[in-house]
Amino acid sequence: MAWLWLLIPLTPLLLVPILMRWPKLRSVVWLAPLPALPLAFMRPDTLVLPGLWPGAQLGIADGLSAILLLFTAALWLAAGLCAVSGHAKDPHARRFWVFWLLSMTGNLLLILAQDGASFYVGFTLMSLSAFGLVIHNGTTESRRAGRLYLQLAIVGELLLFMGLMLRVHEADGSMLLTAWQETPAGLPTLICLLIGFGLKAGFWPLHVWLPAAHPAAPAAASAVLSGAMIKAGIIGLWRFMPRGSGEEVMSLPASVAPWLLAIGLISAFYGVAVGLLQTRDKTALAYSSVSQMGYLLVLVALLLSQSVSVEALGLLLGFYVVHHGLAKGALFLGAGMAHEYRLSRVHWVLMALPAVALAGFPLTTGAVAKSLLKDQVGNSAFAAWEILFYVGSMATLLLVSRALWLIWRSQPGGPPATMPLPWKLGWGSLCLAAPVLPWLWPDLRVALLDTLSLYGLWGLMWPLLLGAVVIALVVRFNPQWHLERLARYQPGLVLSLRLRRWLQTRPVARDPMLPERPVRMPWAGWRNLERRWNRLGRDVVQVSAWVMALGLLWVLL
Amino acid sequence: MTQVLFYLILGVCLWALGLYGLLRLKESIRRIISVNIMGSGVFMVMVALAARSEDPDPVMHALVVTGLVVAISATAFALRLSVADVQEDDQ
Amino acid sequence: MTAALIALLLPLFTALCLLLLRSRSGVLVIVTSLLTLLAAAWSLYDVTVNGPQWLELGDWPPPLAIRFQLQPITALLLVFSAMIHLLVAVYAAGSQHSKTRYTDFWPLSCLLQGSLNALWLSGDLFNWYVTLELLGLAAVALVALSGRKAYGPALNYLLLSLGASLVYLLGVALAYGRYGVLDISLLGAMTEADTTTRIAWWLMTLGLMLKAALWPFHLWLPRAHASAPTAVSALLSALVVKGPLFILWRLWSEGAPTELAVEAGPVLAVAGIAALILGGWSALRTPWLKSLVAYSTVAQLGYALMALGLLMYWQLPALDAALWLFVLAHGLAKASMFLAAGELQASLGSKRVSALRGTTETMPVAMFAFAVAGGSLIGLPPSGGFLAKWLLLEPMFETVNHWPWVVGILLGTLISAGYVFRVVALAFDRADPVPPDFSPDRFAHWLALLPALVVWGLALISEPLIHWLTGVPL
Amino acid sequence: MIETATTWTNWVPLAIVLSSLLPGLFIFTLREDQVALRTTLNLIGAVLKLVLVGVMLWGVARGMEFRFALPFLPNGLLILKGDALSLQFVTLSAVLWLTTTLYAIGYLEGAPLRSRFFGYFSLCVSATAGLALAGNLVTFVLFYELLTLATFPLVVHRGTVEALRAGRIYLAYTLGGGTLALLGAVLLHTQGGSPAFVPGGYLPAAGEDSQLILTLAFGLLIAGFGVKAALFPLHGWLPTAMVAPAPVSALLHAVAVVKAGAFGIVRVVYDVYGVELMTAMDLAQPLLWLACFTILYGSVRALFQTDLKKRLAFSTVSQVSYVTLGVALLGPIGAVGGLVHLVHQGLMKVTLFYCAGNFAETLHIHKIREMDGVGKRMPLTMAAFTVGALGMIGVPPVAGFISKWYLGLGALEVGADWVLLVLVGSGLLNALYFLPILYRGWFAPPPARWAHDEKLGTGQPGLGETHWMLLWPALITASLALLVGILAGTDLSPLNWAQLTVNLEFDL
Amino acid sequence: MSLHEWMLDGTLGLLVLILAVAVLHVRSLYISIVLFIAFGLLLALIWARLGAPDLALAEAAIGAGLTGTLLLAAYGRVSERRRKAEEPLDWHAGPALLLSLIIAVILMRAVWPLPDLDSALVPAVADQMAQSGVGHPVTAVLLSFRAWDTLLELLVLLLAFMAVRQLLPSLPRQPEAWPLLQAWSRLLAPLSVLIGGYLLWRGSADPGGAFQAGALLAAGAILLRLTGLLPALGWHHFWIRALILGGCMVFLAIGVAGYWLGTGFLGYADGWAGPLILLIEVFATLSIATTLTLLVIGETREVRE
Repeated sequence: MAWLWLLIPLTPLLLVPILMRWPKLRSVVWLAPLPALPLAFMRPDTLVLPGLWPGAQLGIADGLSAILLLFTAALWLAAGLCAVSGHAKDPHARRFWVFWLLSMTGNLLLILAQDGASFYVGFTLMSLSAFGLVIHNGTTESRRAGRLYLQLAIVGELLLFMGLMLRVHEADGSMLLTAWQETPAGLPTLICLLIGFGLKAGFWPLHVWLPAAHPAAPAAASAVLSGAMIKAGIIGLWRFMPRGSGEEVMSLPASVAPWLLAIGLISAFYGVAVGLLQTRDKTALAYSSVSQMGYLLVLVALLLSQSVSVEALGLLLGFYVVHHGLAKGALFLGAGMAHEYRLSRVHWVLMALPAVALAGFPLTTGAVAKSLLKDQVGNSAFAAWEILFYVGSMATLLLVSRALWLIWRSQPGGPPATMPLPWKLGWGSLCLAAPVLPWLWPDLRVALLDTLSLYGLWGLMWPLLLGAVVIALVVRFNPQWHLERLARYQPGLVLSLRLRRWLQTRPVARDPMLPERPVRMPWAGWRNLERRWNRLGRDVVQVSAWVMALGLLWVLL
Repeated sequence: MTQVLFYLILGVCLWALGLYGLLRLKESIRRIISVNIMGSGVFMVMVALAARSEDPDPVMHALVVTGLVVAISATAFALRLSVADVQEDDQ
Repeated sequence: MTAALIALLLPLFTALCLLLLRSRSGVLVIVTSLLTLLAAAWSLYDVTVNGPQWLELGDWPPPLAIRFQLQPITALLLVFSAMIHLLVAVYAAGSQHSKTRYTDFWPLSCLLQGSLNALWLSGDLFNWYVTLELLGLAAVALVALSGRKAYGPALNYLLLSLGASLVYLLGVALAYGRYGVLDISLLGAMTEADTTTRIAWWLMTLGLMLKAALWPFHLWLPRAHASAPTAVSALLSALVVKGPLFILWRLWSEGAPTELAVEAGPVLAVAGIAALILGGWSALRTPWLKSLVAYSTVAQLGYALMALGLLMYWQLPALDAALWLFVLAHGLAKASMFLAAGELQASLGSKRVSALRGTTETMPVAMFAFAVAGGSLIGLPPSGGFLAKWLLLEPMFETVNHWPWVVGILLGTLISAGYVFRVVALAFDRADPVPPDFSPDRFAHWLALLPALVVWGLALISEPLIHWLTGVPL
Repeated sequence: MIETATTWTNWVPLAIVLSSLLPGLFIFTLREDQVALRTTLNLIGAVLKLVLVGVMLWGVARGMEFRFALPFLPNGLLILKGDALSLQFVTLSAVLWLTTTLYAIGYLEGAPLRSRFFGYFSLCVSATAGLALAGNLVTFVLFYELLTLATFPLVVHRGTVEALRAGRIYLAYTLGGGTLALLGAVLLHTQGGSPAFVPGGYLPAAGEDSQLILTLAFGLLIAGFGVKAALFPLHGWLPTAMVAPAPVSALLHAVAVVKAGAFGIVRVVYDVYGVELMTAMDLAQPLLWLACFTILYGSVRALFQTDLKKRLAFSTVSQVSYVTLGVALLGPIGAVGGLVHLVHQGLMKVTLFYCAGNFAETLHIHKIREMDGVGKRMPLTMAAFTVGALGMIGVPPVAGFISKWYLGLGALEVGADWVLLVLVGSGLLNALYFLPILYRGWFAPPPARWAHDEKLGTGQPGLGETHWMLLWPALITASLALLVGILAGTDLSPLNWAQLTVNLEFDL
Repeated sequence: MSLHEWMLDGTLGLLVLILAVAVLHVRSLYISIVLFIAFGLLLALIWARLGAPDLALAEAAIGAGLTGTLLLAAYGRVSERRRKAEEPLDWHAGPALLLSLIIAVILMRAVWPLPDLDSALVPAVADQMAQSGVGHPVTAVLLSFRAWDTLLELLVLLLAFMAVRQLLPSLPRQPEAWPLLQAWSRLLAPLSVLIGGYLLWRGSADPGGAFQAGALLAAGAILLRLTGLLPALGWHHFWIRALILGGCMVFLAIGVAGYWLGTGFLGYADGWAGPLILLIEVFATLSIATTLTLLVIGETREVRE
């Protein structure tokens, strides 16, 4: 039964040629991730494929992978539903769906991968085909964002490749991730993996492409980009990093952990700070993703510090990824919808749910994730930093409310229009997931009940209240700080443009039309010399006689 | 300084003179003459060698006779060739 | 030995009969050269079976009489010259463009072959002088066949050949004066290195170098071979030039004392390298097709001179095989190249190399023959030239300090590749293919291709041939 | 003399060489208008060779001995032997010859001088097959020179001034190289004759006097083969030879000539010197540095080319040095990487050249800036080009990734970590010069109307976008490159075969 | 050596040298040819002085006589313009002189030790003279010991003639029949035939022989032809061809017969040596005479078929 796993990556892959042949099938394409759902529950044993690249193994080994598979499939399904209606009349729809399906294959494959090579194949397929989604609109802004994305993606790929090589070498040839998790890693490996996956995850120093790419992509694409794809970076870090098996603490990763924690926190706060300055709703949401990825990086830092039990941390990672993915997906879809239709009041309530969940409102997935995160940090080596997480959730609340405001502002005028059914279904399910999911998911429900304790509730509420007070002040006084100009400066784009210009203008190949510069005949001089030499040898007899005489002289002396 | 040595030296001088002629002469008939002088130089050396024993060495004499005939035939051919080469095409 | 004698006398006898009957038909000559080839082949078989043989003419005791020596290499050379002569005779009879139709080409070429065979067989210094004269005169007469434009070069060739013979004769006189014996093998036993011997040997060497157009004395060859008719220039380049080389080899390997040989070796080897490079350079630069092929002869003789020089310098008999394999391969390749060049020149009506543009389309077979022959001259595997070069290279690698000779050969190969591919590359140019004046002569083209294929076919019998050459005691 | 026990296996290697030589020679005599006969001859030759190679593959797997020997030089036989290493190369050349013949027939439809072209084409392939099956150094050098002769007329086929100039440059380089290789072979021949190639290398341990000679011979051989393997100082001829028609540059620069040089280096390092002697005399280090420098140099030069085929040529210069790199690492995994890249690079590069040829032939596209929106007009060709380009960059799952993977591991295994940087750097450079092409092809807006549209096929995008004989070879080789990458683990894949060869070499 | 011998040799040597230098350096071509003829005669004297009577005869007849005639004939055909050639020798006199002097000195050094050596061949000839079948040693060497050289030499002569025949026929200007010349030729012709026959006959015992006799006969024939008393000797006449080729044919035939009979190639059966040599000598003389005549007086226009 193990070959069933092949169904997951193959269905979208096989749909691509089918779609090319019969474009009318576009309406059914959103069902591509469906086989992933039942298989996540059935969990047949892992499939070993010796035929593929050496050491290829597909399958779900642990709970976390199951959660991730379920969540990704669900998100792709919902976003696919919205994309079907969004791109019904799009002239380049076929090209969109081809890249959509390819990146979906990549995403699902990397989750299933149990060995480094398959993971890398899935990862590359996803990141390269995502480029197609980013520049789908064809505007100059999306082309520039796409170019920056691609350049950084390629650099990420290659660094990841180097990291993989080093990792395989350290694990002396075995390709299985489980084996990698036991063997310690050298500093270069860590650096390569961190930067390689970081460029995909998009936390603070490596986030440059994210605020440019997500707004440029179509709504459904940016939902999936923000929701599922950037998580791949974190998943990668989680599976590749060595984790101490409890008794002996690996020196090197432990020393790196504090640095990671610092970067995570900086990324969290930087994301919020710059996000608040944005004037476009999607960019603000993108920065919110940057800050959330900061928190996920904190998780990875905890993993490396080996001061916390791995299972608990795994569960927390699962919750957090699901929570952020669904919420951010819903917000992006909502923003996309807001640009087309005027939302009715019910829609705004639905829109508020994921926003609130993000901020960590009680009784939502956000609450669970935030509180669990604070507990883990509490009883890990970095207990001192716990206070910052509270401030963090307050900041997130500010950013989310600004984003909501921006979305509201960007709505077109006129009466609230009715939304097409698939859009309503997909978006609605995502929004409702925030409050409903804990009740459907047993582990989540247990965690939620823990947060309901008095101390837990207070822990959640005081940052939100503080945040609400700040929002009230801002609405009241409406200060005009004119900091928009600061936001527009995007270092990444400038650099990428300069590289492109250097590349294309450098080779000023000599245009054949240009007149060849008159080459002075260098060998004219030689030609005369040669003519004189030939004239010398014209009288054969005399010259030979001379040569004979000279020969006699030289030889006989 | 016996008679044989004297003629040997004379033969060598004639040979060298013939070579000198080849170095300097431009006109073909004169070159043929200088080649003949060179030939006679060599023949003098051979005849002088033949005269070393009291009754002269017949082999050397036979060789010189052969040499002479070869010389005359080559000269005849060379002269006719040089004449044909420079002859205006009056035919 | 009788077979060798037949091979010697048959061409002479045919020449006399042709003159007596005043007949100009080529068939008789082709038949007799076929018979000569068979006789030579039989003598080759005879000598390989029961070893070298000697024949005193007139049964007089050794020091007095002229002695004919039949060594395996001599037999091989007999076969080689018979083969080339047969090929050229068939070409002269068959080809439309051959300018030798209304002349005494037939008796003259038979005399040439007869004198060459006399040269291979004899071992007497003065007899060599007479055969050289005979060879020289026949060659000049043949060159003069192609009318007025050839008289100038022919005269120069004749004068120089006479001068060289006299220099050689002086050397012989001195040698005879010093040792009193004319036979080379007897001389070999008696010579010791004193001034007279040294001067005598060098006089003979310089004379022979001029007659064999070896590097410093090569100036007469390009003009003579370029102006001669095609069949004649093929004969001259392949055979006549090799006669004096054979005498040079016998002189130094048999006659000269070892100290003299060792002292003279490097001089000849350096002259060889200079021939390779400067001859090749002139071949690269000359605008005329036939003089290109002639200069290539001068260059390729550089290999032989080098082999001879090193043979003397290192006293290494193994190099004989390289020398004679080279002579064989060069002879065949040069005959084919000259015939092809002659045909190309006659069909295109112009003497220049630049007229060959696009000949791979107009005359593919002739161009192919030229290229294949060129391949063997360069020494591309598996041609005969390659085998010779391989045998030449092998002893050079005994110790590392022989590297200058290796560099010489490397330069030689590159330059020869240069001037061969200069023509071949031009042939592929399709800018404006020059249509030949009249339909090219198919038979002559295929005939030109034959020796080139034979020289490349040497590879098939290469191992027995090399064993036979190296294994053979001189 | 020829070995007495002449079973059928002795004649198979010769049959492989003759299977393309005889049709070739016969094609020379055909007139221009005998198209059907010429095409059938070509295809029969190609298929026959493929069948024979298949038989040999099957035989070698069963452990049978394929050896044909002919006496040539004193203790230097002409040997044609089918061992694991040679089979890899001969299979590659057989497969790609079939596709390239198909391609050439389509490409040269109606062109003049086709008999001459296909004649020399078959000679060139038989020389490559001979070179692949060569059993000792003498035979190898012999076929190495014949390859030069056979390929020269192909390079100058068009007969224009540039073609001749390129031909002359090509000759200057390759003949020089051939002579150097010959000198090296003679030098080794004097050391102990030219016995057959032996996996561990047949040279005796280096005494102190023969140390210098062996190093000198190694230098000569590597310089000789380096010319065709386009190592740095000797690569000049490759870009200029791009003026040749597309099938020629496809076959030459992807399969026959370039691989001959790389294969030569592999033979010299493994089967002549052997790994122990190489490490003992520390010969591999300079070769490693040269290969790495060539990889980077080739990619940088490719960056600045505006002509499509020139860029591909420089990319070939850098890609072939991967093989040399793999071999110079002297580690088993590096060796596997090098050998498998020999096949992978062939498949990918041939695809790229086919596509470049299609663009040139159908839309007269020669410059990269003319490629805007080609994906719209010729999607399948562009797809094949993309597969090839991604493979070159090393993006999984195309074949290039597998070889880069093993090269990386091999470098680490031997402790040459800086080589990993070179691999990554070259991957980056490849991306820098291939991705703009892909970007222009797929995403740039196409011109309103194509300046020259030959409408070879039906003229409509899809299967009819160009002549079927031009399209199908490109698709076949692209899918092969993909399959070889994806199904690398199966036992028929070149990777497995390379592993088998390396096990023999390092007797693991 | 006694004083008077020194006087004779010294003068002869000096004279020869001066003549040779004069031949090369004199301006006009005609004078240089005449001086060259004188040089030839002096040489004949020197050969006689060195005890080589055969050579003296041959030198006089062939060296001086025929070569002189050939040179004058060539001079006759050379156009006016070329006769008064400007400076015959070109500029680089100095280095050429120096070079040839040095070479002469080197060769003298080589020749220096030779006089007191002797040759192994002289005694060999002496004890073989008995079987040679001829009295005079030079003729014995020429026709029996080294017969192969002589045969080749005849071939050289024949070849030269054939080569000359190939060139464009040069039209001799018809000499006006000068009566005194006619009288002289009528007187001299029989004389030359007589002396030639005598030389031929004596050749076997004393100095003389085929070549000298042939040269004399040729001289006589040329004289008769020039004065118009002999008809044009065209190559198309069979007897002319037979005469010219006879020498070589007979020699070759006898050689082959010798080999066939078992006495070795060009070896004569012991009893038959004398007459056979005489037979060869007769044919050789006739062939040499005709060849030399035709070489000198050239051919009338011969129809090229």
